[in-house]
Amino acid sequence: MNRQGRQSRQEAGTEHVGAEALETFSGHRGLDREERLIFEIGDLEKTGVDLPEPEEGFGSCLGGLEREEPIGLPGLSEPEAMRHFVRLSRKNYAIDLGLYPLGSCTMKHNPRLNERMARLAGFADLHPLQPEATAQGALELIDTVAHWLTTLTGMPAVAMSPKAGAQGELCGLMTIRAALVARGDARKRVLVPESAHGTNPATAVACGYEVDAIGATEDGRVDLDAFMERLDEDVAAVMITNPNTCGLFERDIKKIADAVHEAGGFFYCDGANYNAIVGRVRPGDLGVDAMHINLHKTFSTPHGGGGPGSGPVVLSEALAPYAPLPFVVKEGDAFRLVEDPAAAEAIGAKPFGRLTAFHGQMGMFVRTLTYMLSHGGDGLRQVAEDAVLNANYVGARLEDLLTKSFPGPCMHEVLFDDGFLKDTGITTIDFAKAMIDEGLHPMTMYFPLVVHGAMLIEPTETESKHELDEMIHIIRSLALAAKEGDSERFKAAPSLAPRRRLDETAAARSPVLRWEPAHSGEALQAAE
Amino acid sequence: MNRQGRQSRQEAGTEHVGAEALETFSGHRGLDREERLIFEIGDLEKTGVDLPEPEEGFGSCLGGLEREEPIGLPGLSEPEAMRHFVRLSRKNYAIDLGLYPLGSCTMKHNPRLNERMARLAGFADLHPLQPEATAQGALELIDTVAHWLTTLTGMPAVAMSPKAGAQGELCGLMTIRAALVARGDARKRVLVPESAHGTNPATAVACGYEVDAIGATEDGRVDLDAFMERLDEDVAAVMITNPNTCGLFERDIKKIADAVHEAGGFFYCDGANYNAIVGRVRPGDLGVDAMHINLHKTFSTPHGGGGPGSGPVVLSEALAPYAPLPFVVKEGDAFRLVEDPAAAEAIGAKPFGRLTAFHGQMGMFVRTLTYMLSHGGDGLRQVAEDAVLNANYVGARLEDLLTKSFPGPCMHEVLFDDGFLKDTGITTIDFAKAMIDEGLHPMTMYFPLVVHGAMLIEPTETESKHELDEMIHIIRSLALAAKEGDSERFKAAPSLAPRRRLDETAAARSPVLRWEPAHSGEALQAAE
Amino acid sequence: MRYLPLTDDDRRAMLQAIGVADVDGLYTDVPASADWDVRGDLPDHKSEIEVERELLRLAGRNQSGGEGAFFLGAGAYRHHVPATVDHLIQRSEFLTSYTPYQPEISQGTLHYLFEFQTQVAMLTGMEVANASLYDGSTAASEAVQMALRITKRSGIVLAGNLHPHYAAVIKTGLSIVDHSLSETGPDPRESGLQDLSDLITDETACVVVQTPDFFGRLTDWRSLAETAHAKGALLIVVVTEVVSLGAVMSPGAMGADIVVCEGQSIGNGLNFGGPYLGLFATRKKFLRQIPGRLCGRTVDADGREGFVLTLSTREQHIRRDKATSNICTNSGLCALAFTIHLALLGEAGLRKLATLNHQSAVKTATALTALDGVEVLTPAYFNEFTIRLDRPAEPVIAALAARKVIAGLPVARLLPDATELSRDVVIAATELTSDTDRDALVGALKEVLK
Amino acid sequence: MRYLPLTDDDRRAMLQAIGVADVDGLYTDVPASADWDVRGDLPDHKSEIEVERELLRLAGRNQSGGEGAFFLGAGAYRHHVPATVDHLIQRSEFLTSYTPYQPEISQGTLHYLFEFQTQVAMLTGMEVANASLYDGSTAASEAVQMALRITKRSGIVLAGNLHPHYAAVIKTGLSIVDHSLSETGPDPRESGLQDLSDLITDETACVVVQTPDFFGRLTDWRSLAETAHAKGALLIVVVTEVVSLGAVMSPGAMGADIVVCEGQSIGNGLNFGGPYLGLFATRKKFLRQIPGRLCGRTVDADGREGFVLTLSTREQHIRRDKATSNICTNSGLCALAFTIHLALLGEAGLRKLATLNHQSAVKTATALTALDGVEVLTPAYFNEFTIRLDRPAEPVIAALAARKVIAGLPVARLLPDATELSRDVVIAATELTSDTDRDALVGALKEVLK
Ligand SMILES: Cc1ncc(COP(=O)(O)O)c(C=O)c1O
Ligand SMILES: Cc1ncc(COP(=O)(O)O)c(C=O)c1O
Repeated sequence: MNRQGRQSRQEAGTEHVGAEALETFSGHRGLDREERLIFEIGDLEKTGVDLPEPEEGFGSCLGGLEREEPIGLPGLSEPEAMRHFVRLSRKNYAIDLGLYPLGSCTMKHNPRLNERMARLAGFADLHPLQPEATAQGALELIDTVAHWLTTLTGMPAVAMSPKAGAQGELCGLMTIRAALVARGDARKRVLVPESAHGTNPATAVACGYEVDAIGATEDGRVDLDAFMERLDEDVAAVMITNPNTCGLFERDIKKIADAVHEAGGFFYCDGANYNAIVGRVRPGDLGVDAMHINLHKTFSTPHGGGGPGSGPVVLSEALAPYAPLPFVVKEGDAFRLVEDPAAAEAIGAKPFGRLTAFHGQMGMFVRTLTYMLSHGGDGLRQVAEDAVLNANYVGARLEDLLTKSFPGPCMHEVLFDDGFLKDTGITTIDFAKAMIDEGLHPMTMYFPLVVHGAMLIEPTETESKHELDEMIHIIRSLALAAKEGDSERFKAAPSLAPRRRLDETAAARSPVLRWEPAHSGEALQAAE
Repeated sequence: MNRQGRQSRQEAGTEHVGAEALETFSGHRGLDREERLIFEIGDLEKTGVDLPEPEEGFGSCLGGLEREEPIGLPGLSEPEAMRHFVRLSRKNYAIDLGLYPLGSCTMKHNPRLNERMARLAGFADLHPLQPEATAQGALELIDTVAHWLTTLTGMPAVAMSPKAGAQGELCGLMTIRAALVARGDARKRVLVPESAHGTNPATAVACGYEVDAIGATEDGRVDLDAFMERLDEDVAAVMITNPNTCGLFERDIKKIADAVHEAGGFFYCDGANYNAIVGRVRPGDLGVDAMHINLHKTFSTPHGGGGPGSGPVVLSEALAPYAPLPFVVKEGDAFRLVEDPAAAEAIGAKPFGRLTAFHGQMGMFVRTLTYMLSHGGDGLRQVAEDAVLNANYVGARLEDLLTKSFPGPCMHEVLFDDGFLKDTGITTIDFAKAMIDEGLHPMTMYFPLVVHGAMLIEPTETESKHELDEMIHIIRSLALAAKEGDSERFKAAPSLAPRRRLDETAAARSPVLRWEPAHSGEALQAAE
Repeated sequence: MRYLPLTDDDRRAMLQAIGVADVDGLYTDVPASADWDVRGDLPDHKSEIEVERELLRLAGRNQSGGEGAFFLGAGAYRHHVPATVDHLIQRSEFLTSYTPYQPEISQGTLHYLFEFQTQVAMLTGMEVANASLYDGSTAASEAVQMALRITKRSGIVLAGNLHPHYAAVIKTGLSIVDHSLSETGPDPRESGLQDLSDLITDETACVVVQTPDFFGRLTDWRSLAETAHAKGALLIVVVTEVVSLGAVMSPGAMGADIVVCEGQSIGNGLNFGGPYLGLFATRKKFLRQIPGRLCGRTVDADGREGFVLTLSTREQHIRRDKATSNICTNSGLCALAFTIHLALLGEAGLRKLATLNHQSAVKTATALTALDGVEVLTPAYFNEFTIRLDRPAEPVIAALAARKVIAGLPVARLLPDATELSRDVVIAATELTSDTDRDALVGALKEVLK
Repeated sequence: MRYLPLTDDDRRAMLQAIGVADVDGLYTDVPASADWDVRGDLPDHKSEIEVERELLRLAGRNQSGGEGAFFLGAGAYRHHVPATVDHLIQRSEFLTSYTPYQPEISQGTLHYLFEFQTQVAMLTGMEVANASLYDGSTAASEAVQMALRITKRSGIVLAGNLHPHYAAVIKTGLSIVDHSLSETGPDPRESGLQDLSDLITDETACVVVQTPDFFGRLTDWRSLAETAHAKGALLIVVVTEVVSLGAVMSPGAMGADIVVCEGQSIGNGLNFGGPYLGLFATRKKFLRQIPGRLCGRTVDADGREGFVLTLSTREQHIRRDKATSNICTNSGLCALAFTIHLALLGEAGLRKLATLNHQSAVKTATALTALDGVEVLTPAYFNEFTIRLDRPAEPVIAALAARKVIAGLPVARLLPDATELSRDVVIAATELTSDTDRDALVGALKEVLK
């Protein structure tokens, strides 16, 4: 398998070579290096970990279940491993390299103090099932984060264990379900706006509900009329994202909440966009019954390459008793974990079950508390306001050239559609890929689904005006270039990244999902 | 000041753009970003450090020496600082990115375990002037490293405080000087081979000696005849690098040592190339009186961007009493620091003085001991042997195409000259710069001075055969291209690095060594 | 505040560009009654020095694993992770990148995910693996849900010796769907093999077992696989200690259809329970039913090889209410740590590590067997086994903890209803367990039991 | 061994390519008598786990700064360094790069060195600065040597209140050259200004003073600068606590010709004395006499701006025996840490930090003044001052250390001959010193002195 990537030439090249068109013998290009798979550079005999020597002639107690055949795992020496992963890393974009304006993702600065704190032995080298007396600091920390979350949201309770936002949604809906079941009310439907994130409908279905999609109004909000029409006694909950995925605050949010409560249902709020209002608006004041908070968004915990996250769910009085196991309670000066149904019942709780082994994403809680204490109860409001200010500034500076989808101020993200690309032959994705050549990560594309060719820009509050101005300059320049017909720039883009556009169709048509040793024939093909 | 670097274009570009020739609006090129100076992005009011608030209305005791005028230091928020330095870092080559075959520099893998250990609070947060009773671990560690160094080199003593190799040289020569002075023997000259590193003659002069340069033989060793001729009663010391800077072991080393001893002088060995023999050959067995060991070379301590280093000097019996202050002694179970002349004299030592405040590069000692324990007394020999094997392998695979300067096996580095580039119009530097385009750091160039257009390749033992083979492929391909007249590739190189060749002459002609605020007129010009 | 780059001048200029007088002008859609400053009793912001002090205080209230002798496992294992691993996962380009949706500038992440998937497939002895789930327990639940989808049946057979948390998570998932559940009871002395076989019917979607099981016991599940397959059911094998796969026959070799593991042991610390790493591997014929992300190989516009996220029509962001799972954020960084650690170990290192673990456990069991009032119950095990004391275990464990010995898991903590197991303790030993630790355990236990 | 990538197969293949039977065939130039395996009593290699344990054992035998109350300075200061700094200097591309001799692929290093030089020049109030020397003490010695070269004179005047280690290092350097040295005596109560002025003659190359001086005292050296300049001598000002430059008049403003500092306080930890960071700044007219590396701005072949090492005709690798110094390896990474920390602080942060330090010291002095048997000697100071006890200081300090209070430097440790100062202690307080620490110091001191 040729993994050298860029074309390489044989030793005796003689043609004239111009600067950037230069083809190299190695396939590398200066600091931009090609890299192979560990399976191609490693060795079954080699190891990069020096372990103590096992004792010779030691009788085993494996019950005859020894693994005899080779596993096939290559080993690398430490220097080789270091290079491999450092080289790979250099092919990634990252917050630390530049603006990462992914709408709905809140890619903010990840403070390194948080990393240092999470690595203190007292947190990192602590077993979840140690006797509680030896983990009081950990339980106190969970309780403290919980207190911050309930105070900030104005909600009486919080379930801390969900592992990410999507599991938080599940947690919320299961709590609702349990509350309904408890009152003998087996409802079947959940109302979800069309603009919702994919996890919302997926979660509702995973929780056994039918999804009823609600359209959006002209101004990007939930269509209140449509909503009222669908709302009935069979609706278990409405799942609304607020601020919504168009970056707008749902003006009718209290009406919706009141209506759903009146109909005997619950209001689940998707809190992925909580960054726009943290410290300023309490979801509890808006009638929310349950809302997950993506700690890896609003509270800045790193989730490089796609995770890990953490998605605690704040709960209203009505739902609090049904929160899942485990949870922390304080008894006098001591903190205790309630881990099983009997112990929960003993204090009047009726947990719907358990979502995960152990007690949630402790590593994220440590980082979150570090972040909370750093901003302080007095400071988080500025986070929200700067996030909103940054988004509106970008909107204001771009709206003459791009098509802003909805008028008026936005929250922490600003939505454009592809109207301004009309007749240029250039699509949202072309535009986005051209941003890559300019040194920027693209915005979220084609989401939400309620506008055509969506471009959702969320700068976050950790961007300076200078960085915003540079992004604005780039986007404006590209928009002008697009309008002036420079379509080659877009169709060919990216041309300056480690790879040009990748063939996703081919990837899905005959999936190759793992390396296979050459002799075992051609790579794995999906069998269907 | 335009610091955007690559030419940027105005918003309304319309020409057709081909892939890599693409000019971007931003000046950035994908992940390769231009970056400005902190003075251009920072702000006097901004800070990226949150400190407690000072008390208001606090009376000062500064004696009226307040600094009133602005200092001019820009501050960056934490996210801005993170980006700035991460972006800068990406413009550097590094061991972790690839082979760094700088002859004489021993750029080997820097283990991260060493970094972790050096950051233990017990070492990193320890003050050099704490009561000895509160720093016994630190003193034990220094003593242990000293024991390793004396054992490995077969020398009775070691001065631990020198801050790098060059200071080690100074330490060695001052010790020699002190020994000579003590016997009333004021000698004036130091013999230094022409192939020596620049620090050798510089140190000899800094130590008040005249340098007498000794030529090299045809086979790259010190010219024994010339040496004998110059050797007389006025020679304080001979400074010889062994293995020498041509990567060769000095065959006559014992003859030289004996002769200089006979003449009443001392043998200073530059131990920068100790990596070739560590664990296998004891310099003490070769008649060495003093030798510095660059811990940042042989013992793998990182010195990114040029430092820090550490250069302990092992000493013979004759020189040991004159070692500088401070040093550690063991008394019963306790370790003690001898810090002043009186204390030293009390135990019979006659230190020539003090080279530095405090006790040397503790941070490097921690890393060094970590490294020593990891390889073990049984394992260091393999370090030397693999280093030598790697260099010889490169030599063997290249000698048909390049001009290897000296026949026979080399030690840890292999020397070529520019003979193979004869009549191509391509120089050593051109060749080196073409390596940059291929993703490699060049070898050491134009050093040692004893061959024309030197190319000194030191792969070190932490390179895999695969990495060596790739370097060999690249160098061979380039050598063939050179011979076939593809000179454009070399003259234009590098074209794929963050910068093309920089104008060093202009830099030296009118030096701009600092940023100046725009209003203060043009940048600082050297006045002469 | 150091994380906020805007200066007051910036804010003013930006508000002007927007055309509002102040930031309140941007919050006009928020009902006035809900728009106020939320401070409650939360403390004001602190300097970095003070924050560090507060976190150090909290950390200091915990007894970390290195502070004494440590013998706790039960689904989370204390292993040595080389310094290189933690250094590398903190590279900015790994730590602060997003899900690799823009493959052109995410090849670093995608490349290691492809390696990760291959490593997981090899380790489990399966054909394909995904790019990670939250942890072992949620992966187990996803596996059961997948089995229900594949078989279109509703019977679930759960081994009683499955980790109680895993069983609870699976049951929580099942509580939503129509299903019929059969379970064996927990028993450190019995594998339950026969009972499980007997429970499999033509209605069984899957049978879920663990290896080594919750009590540390190793069982050959091959005959169970045959029984299941004969009845058209799937065998789901759970592994909570992946290091065991360096010594013990793989679930794939035993005939598993889906293998889920807690991957924490490789590359990841204990972290009081999270973040951890769910591994998920299966047969290629079930590819399109896999939950979570998959990374696949392809080529770019210049024909150069590269990687992309693929088969996303299974996923919520494309398929929404038809997705195979609602998972979005997964355990990316933990997967990276796993990949790096395993690339460092390699086959040779993993096998050696597994041997060390096994020897450490055998030595520990041997030392404990010699004690009065202690009986070792587990006949065959990897690095964990169960002992029975002559009295209720929980107070003993508490007494040992007070002596800085974290001695293992009293079974009663996770199975309070299984009163017959109230004297049992699950004990783990790893490469980090030294003879000194063993002596400390034995010494302290003698004291407490006398 | 994990750092050695060659396998035995590799070694065999390579030996064959070279054409020797074994590696001994490559060592044929080594005299046989010297070519053997050196093991002595050195221990065999250890696993990563064991190495870590051994280093933890050694670290555990030290009482680190955070373990108790801490008041020690005297040339090395315990400050808070933001987590960001240490994270960034560990970036592979910074940590494992060499001296930037290949500027095309070293712009990262060169760019920050240019920033570093500018920061140092601003901070010291001078026109130019170099790219670092080993530490403050060697920088001081280099400054004296430079003054000798520039003035071609041989007289040196040293302030008695210069840090004794610095004085010793300068004298060691002087021991080689013809010179005549005059010194004032150490005195915590006196700046020595008049005496120093009196010592300057027409033969004086330079006068060396410190601010704040070894005893913490602040002195206005402007009149000394005038005297020196009137006599054609240079004024060298040493600063061991660079944080003071955020509050105190700069040496440049006082008329210094060369300023050298220990830069450790910004960005770098205590590290038991090293590695530290020598700052060196001077007037531009002395540019070509500066020791060490200099980074300068230039353009590349495409006209883009960039940086290079420049004026290397001063340096050993070009000029050999004519070089201004023999320095080669310097303190690159420490300079990076300094640059990052100072870029984070900025003017506003540095000034606040300096204020906090000063207030902390004033509070400490105030608390100590109230004690019987303690007299504060220093009238004007930044974050460090000297007290005189009613008895010899060294036993008191030892007794306090046993109570986990590292109380300051007994002057006798560095000036054992100055018996009149044997009751004196130099006490430092920084932003890390809390009221609790002060209470601990006062409480313990009361106990010990009673
Ligand atoms: C609006 C919205 N809801 C839910 C989620 C799911 O959260 P998570 O990825 O943490 O599972 C996301 C995350 O991308 C989101 O943007
Ligand atoms: C042969 C030789 N001698 C001496 C030195 C000087 O050592 P240092 O840079 O540690 O001062 C070097 C380092 O480059 C060297 O290569």
